[in-house]
Amino acid sequence: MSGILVQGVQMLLVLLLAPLLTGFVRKMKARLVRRQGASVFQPYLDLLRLLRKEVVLADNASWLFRVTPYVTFAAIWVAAALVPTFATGLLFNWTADLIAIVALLGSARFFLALAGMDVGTSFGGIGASREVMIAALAEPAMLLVVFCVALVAGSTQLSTVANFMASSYVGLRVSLGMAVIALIMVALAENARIPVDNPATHLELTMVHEAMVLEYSGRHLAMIEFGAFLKLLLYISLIACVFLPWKIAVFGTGPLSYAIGAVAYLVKLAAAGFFLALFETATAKMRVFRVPQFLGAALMLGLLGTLLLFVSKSF
Amino acid sequence: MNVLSFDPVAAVLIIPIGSAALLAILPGYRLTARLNVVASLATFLSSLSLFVIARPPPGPYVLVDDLNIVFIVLNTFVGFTTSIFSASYIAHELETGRLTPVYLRFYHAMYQTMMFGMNLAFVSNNIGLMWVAVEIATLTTVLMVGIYRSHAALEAAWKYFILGSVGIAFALFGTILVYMAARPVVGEGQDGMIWTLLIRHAANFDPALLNVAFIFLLLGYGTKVGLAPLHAWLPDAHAEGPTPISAVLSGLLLNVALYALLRFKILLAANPAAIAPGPLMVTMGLVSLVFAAFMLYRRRDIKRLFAYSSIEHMGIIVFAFGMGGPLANFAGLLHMVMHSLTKSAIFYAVGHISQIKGTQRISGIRGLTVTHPALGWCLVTGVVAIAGVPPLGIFMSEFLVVSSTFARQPLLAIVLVFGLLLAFGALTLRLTSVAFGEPRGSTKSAEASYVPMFAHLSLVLIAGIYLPAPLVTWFQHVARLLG
Amino acid sequence: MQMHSLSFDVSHTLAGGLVLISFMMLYQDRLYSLLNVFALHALVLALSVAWQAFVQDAPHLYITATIALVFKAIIIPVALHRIVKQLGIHRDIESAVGIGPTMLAGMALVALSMVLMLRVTAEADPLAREDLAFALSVVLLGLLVMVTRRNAVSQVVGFMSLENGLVLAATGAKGMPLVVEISVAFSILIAFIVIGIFLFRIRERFDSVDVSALDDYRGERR
Amino acid sequence: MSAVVLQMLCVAGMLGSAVLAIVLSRSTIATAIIYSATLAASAIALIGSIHWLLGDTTNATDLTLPIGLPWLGAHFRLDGLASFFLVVVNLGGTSASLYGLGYGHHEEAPQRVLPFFPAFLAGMNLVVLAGDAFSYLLCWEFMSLASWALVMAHHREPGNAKAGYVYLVMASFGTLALLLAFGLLAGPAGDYEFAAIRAAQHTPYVATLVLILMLLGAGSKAGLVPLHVWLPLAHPAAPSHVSALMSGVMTKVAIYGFIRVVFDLLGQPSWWASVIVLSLGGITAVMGILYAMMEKDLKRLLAYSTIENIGVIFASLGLALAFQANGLKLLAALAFAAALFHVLNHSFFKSLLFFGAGAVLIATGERDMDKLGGLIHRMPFTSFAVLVGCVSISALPPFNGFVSEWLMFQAVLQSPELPQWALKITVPAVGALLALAAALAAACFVKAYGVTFLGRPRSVAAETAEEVDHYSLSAMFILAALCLLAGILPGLVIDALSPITLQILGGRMPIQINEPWLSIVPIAESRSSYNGLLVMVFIAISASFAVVFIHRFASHALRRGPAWGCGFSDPTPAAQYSGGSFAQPIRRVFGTLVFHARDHVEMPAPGDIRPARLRIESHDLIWEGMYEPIAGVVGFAADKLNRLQFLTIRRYLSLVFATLVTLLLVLAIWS
Repeated sequence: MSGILVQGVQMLLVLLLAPLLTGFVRKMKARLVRRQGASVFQPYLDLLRLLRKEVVLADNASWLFRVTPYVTFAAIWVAAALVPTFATGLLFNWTADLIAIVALLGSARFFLALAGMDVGTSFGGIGASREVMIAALAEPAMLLVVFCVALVAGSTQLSTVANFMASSYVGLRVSLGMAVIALIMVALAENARIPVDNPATHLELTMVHEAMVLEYSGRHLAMIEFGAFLKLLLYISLIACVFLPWKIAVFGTGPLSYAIGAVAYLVKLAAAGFFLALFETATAKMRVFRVPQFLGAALMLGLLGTLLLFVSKSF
Repeated sequence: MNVLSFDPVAAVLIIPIGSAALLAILPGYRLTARLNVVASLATFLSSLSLFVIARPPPGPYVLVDDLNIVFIVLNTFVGFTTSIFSASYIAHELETGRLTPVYLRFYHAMYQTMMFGMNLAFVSNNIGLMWVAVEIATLTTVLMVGIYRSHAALEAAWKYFILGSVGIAFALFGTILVYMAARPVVGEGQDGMIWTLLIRHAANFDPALLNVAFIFLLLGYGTKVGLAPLHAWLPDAHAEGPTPISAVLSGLLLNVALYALLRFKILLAANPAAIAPGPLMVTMGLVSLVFAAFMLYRRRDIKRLFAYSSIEHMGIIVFAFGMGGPLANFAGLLHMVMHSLTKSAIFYAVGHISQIKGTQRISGIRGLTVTHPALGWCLVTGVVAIAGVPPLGIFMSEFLVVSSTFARQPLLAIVLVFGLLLAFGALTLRLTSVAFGEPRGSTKSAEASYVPMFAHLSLVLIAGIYLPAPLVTWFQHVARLLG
Repeated sequence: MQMHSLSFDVSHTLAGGLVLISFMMLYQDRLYSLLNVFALHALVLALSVAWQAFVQDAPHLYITATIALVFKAIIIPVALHRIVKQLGIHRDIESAVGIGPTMLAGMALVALSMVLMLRVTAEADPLAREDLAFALSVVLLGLLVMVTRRNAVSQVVGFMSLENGLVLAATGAKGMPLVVEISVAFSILIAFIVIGIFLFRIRERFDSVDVSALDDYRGERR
Repeated sequence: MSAVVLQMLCVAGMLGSAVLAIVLSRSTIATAIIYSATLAASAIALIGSIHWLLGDTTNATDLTLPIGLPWLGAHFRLDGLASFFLVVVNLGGTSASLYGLGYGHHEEAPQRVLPFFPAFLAGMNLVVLAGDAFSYLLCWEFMSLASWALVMAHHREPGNAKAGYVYLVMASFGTLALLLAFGLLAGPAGDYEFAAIRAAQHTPYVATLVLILMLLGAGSKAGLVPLHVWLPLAHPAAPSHVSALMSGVMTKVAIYGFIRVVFDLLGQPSWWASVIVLSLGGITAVMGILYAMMEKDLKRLLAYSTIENIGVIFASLGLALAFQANGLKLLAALAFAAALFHVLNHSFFKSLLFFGAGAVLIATGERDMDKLGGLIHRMPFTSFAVLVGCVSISALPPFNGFVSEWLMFQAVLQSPELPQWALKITVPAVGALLALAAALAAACFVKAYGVTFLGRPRSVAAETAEEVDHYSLSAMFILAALCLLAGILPGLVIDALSPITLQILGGRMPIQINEPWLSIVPIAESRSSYNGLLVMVFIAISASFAVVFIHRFASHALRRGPAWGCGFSDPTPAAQYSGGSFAQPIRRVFGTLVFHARDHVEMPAPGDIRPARLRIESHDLIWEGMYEPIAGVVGFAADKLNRLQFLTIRRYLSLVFATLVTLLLVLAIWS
């Protein structure tokens, strides 16, 4: 019973925290460039606004176009709910391991790209084709990171990984360092952040993700935006639970440790958000066809990390 | 022979030669064609009776043993079916005026004479007689190749004649040498040429003489088998002669020469001191196979195409017999029978096709399966069979040859497979262009005689899936006999 | 024994003579002289056959001898003379390979046949052995003439000398059956060839029925 | 009646209907009769084989017929492995027949399809059942022949003749390779029966040679790079339900051959053999999907993606070999089960997708994606089924494609267990390749589906398309349902596979049926587990939650209007992203290396009214670098030798003379 409860808390928690995180990042970016910036709760208001607006649907948009927002949202939400945030070993953690979570995000992207092509404008095409290109490079990199982690922790089960990383003294491994860098790069690409993509632009030639969802409006757009928020949260909590699982509670250790875990989690989120903002203000967006090299580097890092692990393991 | 005791051996000799004489004098196309068929049928039946009636004991001239009975029956059977085919084919030639009644008379007479020659070659127990018989068969075919008297036909016949005569000379020299080798052991005169005696005493013959003899026999009879590089006469003779003759050439005459070769191979194998005939035959077989396979690619004339494929298959067969051993010999025999049936069937189809289209040029024939489904699919089946695709008979023999060779001589098997693949590629290339695509050329309906085609192809198909046990034991026995 | 050695020497001489004459053929460069040499060839053959008939006292060989004499030594050369005249074939022989190389090749061939035949163990009687060696050389030399001479008539001559070699071998083989029949068959064969040359008006070479001209007709030339 | 007899009877039924088709060739009802006959036969065979597979598979049942090689007879044997592949074959057969009931009526020359379709099915069944080398090869080649005839069914269309020719030659090449392999296994005595071969001891030399020959033989039929060239030509050329069979089933039969010989007959492999198989598999996967990405012909794209999946299967087979060679039975079983699972899955969704392509072909007469578009409005059902297929083949949860790939990655993750260095290095690299292939597959099918079914119609044909008949639809939906079921209940499939892994490898995965909530656990739950069912349920719940929430609180207002497109409304559908433009980023990333692809832009000077042109130059390096040279060499040799046809008689005589002298010399020197 409590298991279901905790799991439910987790699902709600990610749901509630996601906009806040984005808002926090935006605020930070504004502050870093000496702007006042909108309140950290602005994303909630945006969502509500969008929900209240009417939907303008292109003439030849099909049912797929209207279903996609919900599907993508659901997929990302489920994925997010399966990543341990404040506690590991939740009731449904074992339904999907790391690979499955990546794949879930993949299916979300798949439908989004299809939706981008559905209306039949050239922007949708641009967005979709570039998105899948980026994904085609990001996924192998991600998978190699997974290998790397799994080889250290002997599992792809996030709870197990987190516990392993938290409990036993893993030590500062070169390969893990590479893995975390690679994972961050992948995360930047997947969340359409600078330098891969700019979430705040509508300048035709540069946008990828935004171009794909250009035709969406109203509640549909709200769902998609929400999905994006969730995705950001997911990746950050993923990095958190795999590479800095300090104070993360183990299932069944009671409310107190849960509370501690939650606080720790919030701290981690804040830190990550801050660094993200810092990074984004510090760097410029790169040309689309520089992205392959960027992600190629991530791929190399992942592979290198894995091979180094073999070396270290076999001695 | 008296009426009470029916002597099949005499029958298979007397019926053809008698009917040849008769056909030479009888006028009228319809009658002669029918008579031709009847005579061939009678010959075939009497050859079948060889199975039931007790065989004559090997005499000075006649021998019937397990080896040649296979050849005889095959020979007379294909002779019979070809006579049916030739009836309809020749009728068409008569209409188009390519042949006059006089030539027809000559043609039929020669046909039976040829059958006589071949049967004689098979049953003869005397190597000299065998030589004579083979030459009779050759010369008659020479005459028939030239029967159209067109420039090309005469040229082909001439080429055939000259190269054939040299072959004749070689074979004779080889035969004489064998006699010389035999004489000190077997004794002078008649006995020195009786194969059954020779084989019995072969072990004590002078090896050096035997070796030279075998070289000459290999070249002499090999010329008629069409082994490269002695093959030059074969493609033109097939292409320029009337198609029934092409069928008989590929289906039968090559076998006759092959049979002679086999006899002497056995003889040589029986002498431990002499060189092993295997390697020589293997080499010539592979050379013929690969050479013919390459030649197939540039052929423009459909009959010449299949002539070269005959060379290729003769190469395979000679290779198989050269390899020796129960499996390979079995495969060789099987391959020979299958090739005779398939190739003659193909020539039947090709004959009708070229008559309909009025050309032998491959480029002039397209989309047969559209315009003439029956003929077209027969051709497809035939070519697919000759290319060695199951479930048709030739696949079984090729399977046995390749697999047994690869276990013994991997490198040889590689070459063999290479040749097979080459030939396959060429044949199927032509097949796709001839049988499929937009139809080209005349589409007038064929008054073809399908019976022989269907008979042969269905036999090949059945053999590919199921060989009756007695036949198999028979073949195995022969294979053992071939050593 | 005395008799035997004599017979041996005579037949040996005759056979050697045949080889010698084959060599003579190799270096003839005029048609008529070639024909004459061939007539001589046939004559010597007839003699040796006759001698064999005598020593083996096999009367039927005399038939072969007469055939050789009448047909090959007289009729054929005369007929060929006629043909040469009628077809106006010009008289000198164009050879594919020069005389010198041809002679050398001839030598090599004779040597080869000797090597091969002397392997034969002696109990196959020496007569046969020697005879065979010569016969083989004659056969090979005849073939050499055929392939080195471009001229149809000289090629026929080459073929006939080859066949002479066969007859020599056949008659040398003591008690060989069917010799007569074979020689008759061959005479017929040769008659065919000669007639063929005459009919097809084959002037220069067997293949002046020009193959390359036919290729377009056959559609074989690429 | 023993199971194998039942199977053989079904095969007999198929052959019978082939003969019947020849008899009925002229009649109009032939289509209906033949396809229903094959439907019945393959359905019975399917049920039989499933029943047998789920039952006790420990004792195989044999049948020996007095045909084939006389002294051997034709052996037919039904064991676990065979029964699994029979399931695959006959499932394909059943669905294809069902589809054909509708599709067949659009055939213009049915007499060129009807006789060969049942023969083709029979051939595939027989290959799987065959129990000795001879009948195996016989049936194998029979299968090739029948499928060749089907490829040549539309022989008048340009290019199909070439397709058929290349296919036939490659098939014959494969058969000869197999023939050599069996010759080697059988030995000079020629014990062609599988039992005898299995019993015999094979030297490492023999084993290596056989493995390579099998890679050549089975690989050429399955479409391993670089032996794949015939596949994208032949598969699309056939009628679509046949394409489905060729891609979805025949390639699997080839894989069966590989498994049967390498895993079953050959015994313990040497570890480095697995390196070859692994790397070949990985390369094939990536190359195949890259080819597919560049393709604009719908059916060719599907064919190329078949190559990719074959690569995936071979990679996991290689992994199984590696574990097997090191005695890690459990892990070998895992990799092997992943391979078999993927075989099953691919047969599902590839058939489904080819059916979809066939439906599009019927509705629009087009295979070129750049002339399609917007079909989702005209053909709702087809496009839904195809969507399911695309999602499954892109390895996305909760559908079946993901499960097998997931299992395979789990196996890859176990590579540290392997002692050999080469394997330690190779396996993760191949894993990365497979991940790349999976991601590219997703991209590729976004392109395929997006360009074909979404957007605005690019041609009149696409505008006026009509939904296809019910037979075709039902066939597609059955397969779609199977895709989902296999995706959410993978445990059942894995348990069904475990007897086979036991039989072949002597190891098995843990029993899945006892796991809570039907989740699957490759090794131990602590290491990794996946539960398609729950994922499915969660997505359903949360999606419906979102929907309810929206409809509760958000506005329902909805207005249809022209597409916005940043205010730039492109007037013509031609301005949409086409297949080529969609592939452009990936072409720029990979194509320059793999295809030497170049974009040539000719931009007229200002004031010049000529249109600007973009020309894409791309090369098939394998074809140009490997096959064209071979053809060139053969042609050259043929030309050179062909001169021998035109010599004078004197020269021919000199040939004879030369031969004589040579032989005499040989004699003189030799003896």
